[in-house]
Amino acid sequence: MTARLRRDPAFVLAAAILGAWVAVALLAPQLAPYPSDLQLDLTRLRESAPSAAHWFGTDGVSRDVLSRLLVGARVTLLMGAIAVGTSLGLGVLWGSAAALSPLWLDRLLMRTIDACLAFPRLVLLLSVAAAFGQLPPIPLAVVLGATGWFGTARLVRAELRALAERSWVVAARALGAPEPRILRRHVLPALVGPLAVAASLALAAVVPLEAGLTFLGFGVRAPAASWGSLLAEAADRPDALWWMVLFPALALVSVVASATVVGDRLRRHFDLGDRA
Amino acid sequence: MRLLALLAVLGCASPDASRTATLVVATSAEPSSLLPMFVTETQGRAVSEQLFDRLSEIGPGLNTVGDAGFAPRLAERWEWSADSLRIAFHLDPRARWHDGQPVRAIDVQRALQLVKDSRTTAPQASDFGAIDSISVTDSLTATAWFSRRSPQQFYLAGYLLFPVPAHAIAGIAPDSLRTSAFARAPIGSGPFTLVSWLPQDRIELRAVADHYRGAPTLGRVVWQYASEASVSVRRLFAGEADFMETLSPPDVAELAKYPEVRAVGYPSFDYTLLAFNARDPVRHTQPHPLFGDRALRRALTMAVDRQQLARALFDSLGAPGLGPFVRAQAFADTTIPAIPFDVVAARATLDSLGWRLGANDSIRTRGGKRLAWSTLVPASSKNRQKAALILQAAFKAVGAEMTIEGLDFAGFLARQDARRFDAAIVGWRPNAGAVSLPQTWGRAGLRPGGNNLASYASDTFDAAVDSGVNALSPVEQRRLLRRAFETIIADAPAIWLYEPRNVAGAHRRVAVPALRPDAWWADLSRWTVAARLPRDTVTR
Amino acid sequence: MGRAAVVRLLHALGVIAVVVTLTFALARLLPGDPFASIADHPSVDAAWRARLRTTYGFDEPLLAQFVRWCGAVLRGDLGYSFSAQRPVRELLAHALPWTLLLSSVALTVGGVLGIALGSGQAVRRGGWADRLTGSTTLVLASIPDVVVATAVLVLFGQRLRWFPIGGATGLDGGGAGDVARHLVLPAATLALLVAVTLARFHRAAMVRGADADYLLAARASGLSRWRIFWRHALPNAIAPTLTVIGVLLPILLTGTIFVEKVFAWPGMGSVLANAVLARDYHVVTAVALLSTTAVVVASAAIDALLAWLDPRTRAR
Amino acid sequence: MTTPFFEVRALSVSATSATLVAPVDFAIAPGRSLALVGPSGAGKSTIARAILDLLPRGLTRRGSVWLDGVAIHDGSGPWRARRIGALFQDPTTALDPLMRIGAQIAEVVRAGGERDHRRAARIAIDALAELGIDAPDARARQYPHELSGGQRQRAALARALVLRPALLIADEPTSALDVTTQAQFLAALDRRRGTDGLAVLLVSHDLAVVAAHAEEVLVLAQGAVVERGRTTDVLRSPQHAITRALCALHAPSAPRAPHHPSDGAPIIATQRLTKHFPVAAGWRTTHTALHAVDDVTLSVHPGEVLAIVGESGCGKSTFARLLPRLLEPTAGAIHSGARDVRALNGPALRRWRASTQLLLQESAASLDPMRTLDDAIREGLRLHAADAPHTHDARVRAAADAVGLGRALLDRPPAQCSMGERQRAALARALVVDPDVLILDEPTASLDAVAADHLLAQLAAIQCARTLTLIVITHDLGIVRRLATQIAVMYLGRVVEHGPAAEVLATPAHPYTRALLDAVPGAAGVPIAGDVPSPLAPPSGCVFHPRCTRPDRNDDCTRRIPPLLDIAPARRAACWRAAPALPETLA
Repeated sequence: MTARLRRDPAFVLAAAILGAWVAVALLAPQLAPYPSDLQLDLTRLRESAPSAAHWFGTDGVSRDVLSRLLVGARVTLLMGAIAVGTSLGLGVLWGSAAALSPLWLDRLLMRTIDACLAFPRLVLLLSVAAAFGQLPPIPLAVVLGATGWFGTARLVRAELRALAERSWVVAARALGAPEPRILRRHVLPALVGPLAVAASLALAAVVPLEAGLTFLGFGVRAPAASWGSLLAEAADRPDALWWMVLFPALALVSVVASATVVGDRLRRHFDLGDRA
Repeated sequence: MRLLALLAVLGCASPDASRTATLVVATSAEPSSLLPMFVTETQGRAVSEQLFDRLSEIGPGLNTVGDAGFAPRLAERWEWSADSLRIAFHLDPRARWHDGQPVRAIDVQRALQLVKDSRTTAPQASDFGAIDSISVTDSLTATAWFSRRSPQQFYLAGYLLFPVPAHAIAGIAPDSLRTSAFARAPIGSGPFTLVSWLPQDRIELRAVADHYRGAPTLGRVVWQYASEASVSVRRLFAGEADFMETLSPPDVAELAKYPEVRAVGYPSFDYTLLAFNARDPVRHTQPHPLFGDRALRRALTMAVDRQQLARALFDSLGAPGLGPFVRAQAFADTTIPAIPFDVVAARATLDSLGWRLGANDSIRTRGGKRLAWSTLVPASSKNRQKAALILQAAFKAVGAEMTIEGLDFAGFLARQDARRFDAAIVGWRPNAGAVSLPQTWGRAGLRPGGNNLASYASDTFDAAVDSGVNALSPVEQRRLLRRAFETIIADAPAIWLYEPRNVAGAHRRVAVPALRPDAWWADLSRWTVAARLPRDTVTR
Repeated sequence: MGRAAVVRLLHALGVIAVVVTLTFALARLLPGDPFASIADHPSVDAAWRARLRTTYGFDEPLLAQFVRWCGAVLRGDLGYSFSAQRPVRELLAHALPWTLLLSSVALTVGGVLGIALGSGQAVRRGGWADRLTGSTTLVLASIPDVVVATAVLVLFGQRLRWFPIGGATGLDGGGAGDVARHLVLPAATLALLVAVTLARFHRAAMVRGADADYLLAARASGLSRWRIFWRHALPNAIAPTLTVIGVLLPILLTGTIFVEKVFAWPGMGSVLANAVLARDYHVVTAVALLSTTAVVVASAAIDALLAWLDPRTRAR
Repeated sequence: MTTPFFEVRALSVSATSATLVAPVDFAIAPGRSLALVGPSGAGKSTIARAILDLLPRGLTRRGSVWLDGVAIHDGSGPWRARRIGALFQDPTTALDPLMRIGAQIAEVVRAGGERDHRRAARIAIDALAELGIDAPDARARQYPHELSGGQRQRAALARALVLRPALLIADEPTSALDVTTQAQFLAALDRRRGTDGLAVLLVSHDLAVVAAHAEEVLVLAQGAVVERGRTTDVLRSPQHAITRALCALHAPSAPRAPHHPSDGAPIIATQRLTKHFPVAAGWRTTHTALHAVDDVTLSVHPGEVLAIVGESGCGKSTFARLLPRLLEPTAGAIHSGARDVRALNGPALRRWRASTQLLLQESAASLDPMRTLDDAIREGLRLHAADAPHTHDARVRAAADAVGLGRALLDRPPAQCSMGERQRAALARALVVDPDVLILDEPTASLDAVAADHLLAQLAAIQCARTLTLIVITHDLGIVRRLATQIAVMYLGRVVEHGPAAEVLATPAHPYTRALLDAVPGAAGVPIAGDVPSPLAPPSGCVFHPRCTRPDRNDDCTRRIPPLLDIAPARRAACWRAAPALPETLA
């Protein structure tokens, strides 16, 4: 089952990139050549282009971009993980509540989801972010997750409804298994696949969103650095400060693209069609 | 090819060629209104003051005391009563509203009535308390009656008050004036008249050919808006815009690559400070647990190398702040001693205050409390964000932890108004005169809704400022205010961070005269442009 | 059929009502008020800001404001925008056509491009062209919009000067050619973003359908490759792609925020961004009302289109 | 004949690493039919697609294909559809669902060179008419989903034959069809062989079909020909083990007689059991009902094997799910002995389900893909067995042995097992809890002939050994013959005939039962026309009357619903004409 995935070079490469970034995030303080928030020399090292001493250049207050990128991997990936976790958690709760509810409640819950899906996410996000002022990374990640779970809820409900009619679930019922046991043993494990897909795609969505939010002024609180905040620092002057845009963008693209590939391949693997 | 055309353009900027020209001003904020009485921000003033003329214009020295240096505008002359409680303004009989009606005394009277009417919600209403009323002596003579003598009497009536076309707004109730269609498409008396205002896009003004002060030398002025400042800069660099009011230091550096564009420096009226809240952010009657302490504020001030901060942010285009004033103000005094940058002394003071550094700590503590606070910064300002980072590092070096709380502007203002902050990096733009000093730093500004953000309270300062504001000669004012400034700088209710030198960007085809620090646009109608671009096709 | 349509309409109205109520509540929970933008500088008197709030009824209880606002909306009055200094309706009347122009051009170009790319990839699947296109679209779809838009602007606007920087019209009023010149960069950027997303979905849909028996039968019937592609493969794979377009719509309406901001396009995205930052409640709520309505209408239209395309779901 | 009209020489198919089909040679003469048979995976379809040059990506063919003495190399030549027509297995997917039937045929006509649109459309309609499709004009304007399976497959055939090719390659053309439509379809195909001299290459796993419709046969196993010859010879004396297994399934066997007299208390009895599904409809008429099961009164006695027979859509599977109450009946009663099954709930209901095991139609898919076979079989024990868990190992192994499931397979997930193995695991899972009744819904539907044969043998053995009561739901009369002691024939939700297997098969009382028997390949009868009507709007009176061929049918049949009445000892039928001793009171 997983052997097929293991033989898929694109999946392996993408998973390896994600794995490598996780390793980088864990080891960031050891790997970073300078302390990430050290202002090296405010008079001489501001916005200097890549050099032997600073491979990725320095930023506006003379911090080493490479070090910030490496340490930023922590914030970005942790935020990604928390946001994805939040959105999956809420999505599973809401979706399964809808799937298991009587029809009228199910309808009510799903209409709410429709409304939320029709709602521009960015407005929601901006409003919430503005309401709380500048949030530390973890609550910000929770907010990111909390505005992005509607699709997951829909997926979970659809999957649960479909699973309820799957023949192995009917077979378990025919065997005389009680419903809670069927849910626990036969239904929930089968949600793992769709959720893995939803998780990778949510990660792919959330990481650039954080960048966009930072761009609009609601991102990670200084001096912490996420890739999004690094990118936003110079996003309006990509020509003059190319190193402050290029490297964080590459890092971001590598993670987002990998997460997308992993999600796509898992989707194909679990045969979800265009449901997720 | 382009370069040749450019060379041809240079040097032949004659007023006549200029009359067909279009000057494009790139900017990032639309006016909040086109009626001067509602405008608070420079971008809005730049436009509305082309549409509306004042009674008189301030002189290049920006002196606000008496009427020295003021030049006639709508009022061709004025005379003081013997007791100085009345000024009669004689209007220029040639002055016309854009609809052709003459400007009359009733227009001046109506302007004051509206500004003072609280239903109009004009921001400066309270400033006009000193003017009792304006009476119409004859159709071309308006007399302002003052309740008391003050050095700024003339400045108030002759400069801050803009006559309005009474006939055009007769049907508009004061409380709907702000939201009326007239506020978006007003009839003014200035050298330019409004052609169109496309929201989020541009405002187009056209020269009034038969203006009483003579036709402007520009055919048309267009303000082009882009909420992203970088778009405005790119427009300037690409030659699509002719002028931009302020460039950031990196943009000034970048500008060297574009031969058609040059930098134009001029003094600034802005200064930026780190305000320490002397009161507790929650219980306003209590002193702030940290910043209620003058010695601590002084110690923290000593930890900051403002010279380096200004250089890091602006290179040569900015200077460290001096105090609650800018160098361009008439009463500015650059010789007042500042609290020196001295990390050793800062550490020693903190030690002596009981804020101790444990063996393995990086942050000082006293009685179990960490020397830590949060500082509000508007996230939209890159300079202030950067300054916050540098301050953060400086405080860390002496064992204090400053966290940065970036907020969008509306959120920032809300917190600032409610005084819900420990410290805040605030940008300030004082009036040319000293009138607002008691409001911003004196006890008068402590009331809710007042502007004394730091809740600074000092009897010495109040007394000195009060007499300084009311001094009737510039020399006396300067002397009295020096005492006030010495007091406040020593009390360190804020760290006066920096005062940028403004750098405007202009296309080389534009002949830019010396720009006034408080209003770069003051002489806009006299600018000339070598008209050679497709947009310079204004016909009269 | 009739009943389904009525149910659908009620459902849509419900969605809109929920969204608008939520938006109103959400907008009011933010700190700050619509006068922040008027009082642009902090040195402006705070007491005066308080006076403004009272004068324009922003210190009333939330519920009273909501009721007043709803009543006004029903009369067709969307309120007054203090950040744009004009009635909201007038503001939207200026902005909406530009957004419709931008997003419809982007959607059309991006849709056609995306479907063409995805189809091309599916036809040549496994080949180098497929892989190259696949990785390019993947990378492009992974870059934040802001970066793509800024790069396009800097390269084609500032450096090469092929197209004007920002705005929707030139100084002398425009004409179609002038608008077109201004439209190229933002529309191309947005179209690119649409195309890369669609291409990936469309390729997947085409590949999933590639083994269908009717395609095999069509080949066995001696039909030409083009005919099989146009008449059989494409129509059968288009439904999921259209569904994706439906999902993209709300994203497109607000996703234009970044593109509009970067290109100073005077449309709804800019209005929305400014309004949220300026706490201009009436504008935020009106934009939400409008975009939700648009999304609801558009998804109904897409459902209808899907039903029309597929005789199995077509009404009898 | 020195050069046959169609010949395949040393045709082989290989993937990058393996050979899928070893070189094969055969020829077909005009008007003749050659069949490729074999278990699934034998390479039958691969050969068919190799001839058409429609192999999936990654497969390459070698050897040559000759048509009229000319070698055809690839699909670029104009021979497809004009000289060789093709028909694929599944009628639900063989036609483009988005295009009208007529247009799909007409586009082939135009690809064949016809320029005039209207003439092409005319030709398409003629092609439909030629295959005996009634109202061809109307059909041509319809979409595939509006047609029944049989009509669709005939429309697909019309499309394949519209350019009058000399050879038709038909890949399992009837395996998805019901017996009566299969018979209609094959009859139409045979007519074209006779009239046009059409040569047919028939790919099938069904020897009964092959026996009746092909003169020659090639038996394939694992990509190689293992036996070939005239069909009659091969079937009479099969040489290869595979051939023998294939033959066994359809070897005529005598129906089984009841083991036990059926006079004791029935183990399951239903009274007027009814299940309607609500279907949302128009604006005013809020709901109409789909009559899945209508008024079914049946009883099964211990040790009996009841076969429930009927075409798809007749309500068999719904009935099967009603018994263990996986679906709630709309009306009627279910009793087991004195127990009222409909009153059960909670643990009692779950025990009832355990004792009445249902093996689902897609039972190969009824294993949780995340769990091993061992886990699946053990689940019933965890739920119901009173004995200690350590004894479960032995019971699981015993159940696996009983169904012939290798113990090595127990630790695998279903994805690593063949269909037959999964089917047996599902059977073991049902048997391990020692049920009284085992309900099998189309037990061989997803299996190839060899695996099906294997499973049926095992089932028969288990049934005898345990005196299990079986209810077998099937449309395949071959299975009925091998297993059933009793038969119930269902049509449109109703039981139309019920009785001992031997008697029903020998002397069918209901015209529908007769039609089913006539539709068996090789049977002499004429297939009945038409399709099963929609259960949303069943015909008035006797639901079968629109298709009934009895010469003595009358107005009663169209007006009044015939009850299921005794027509002989232990035999009942629901036909006004079949009831010899109709009581006056009911008339």
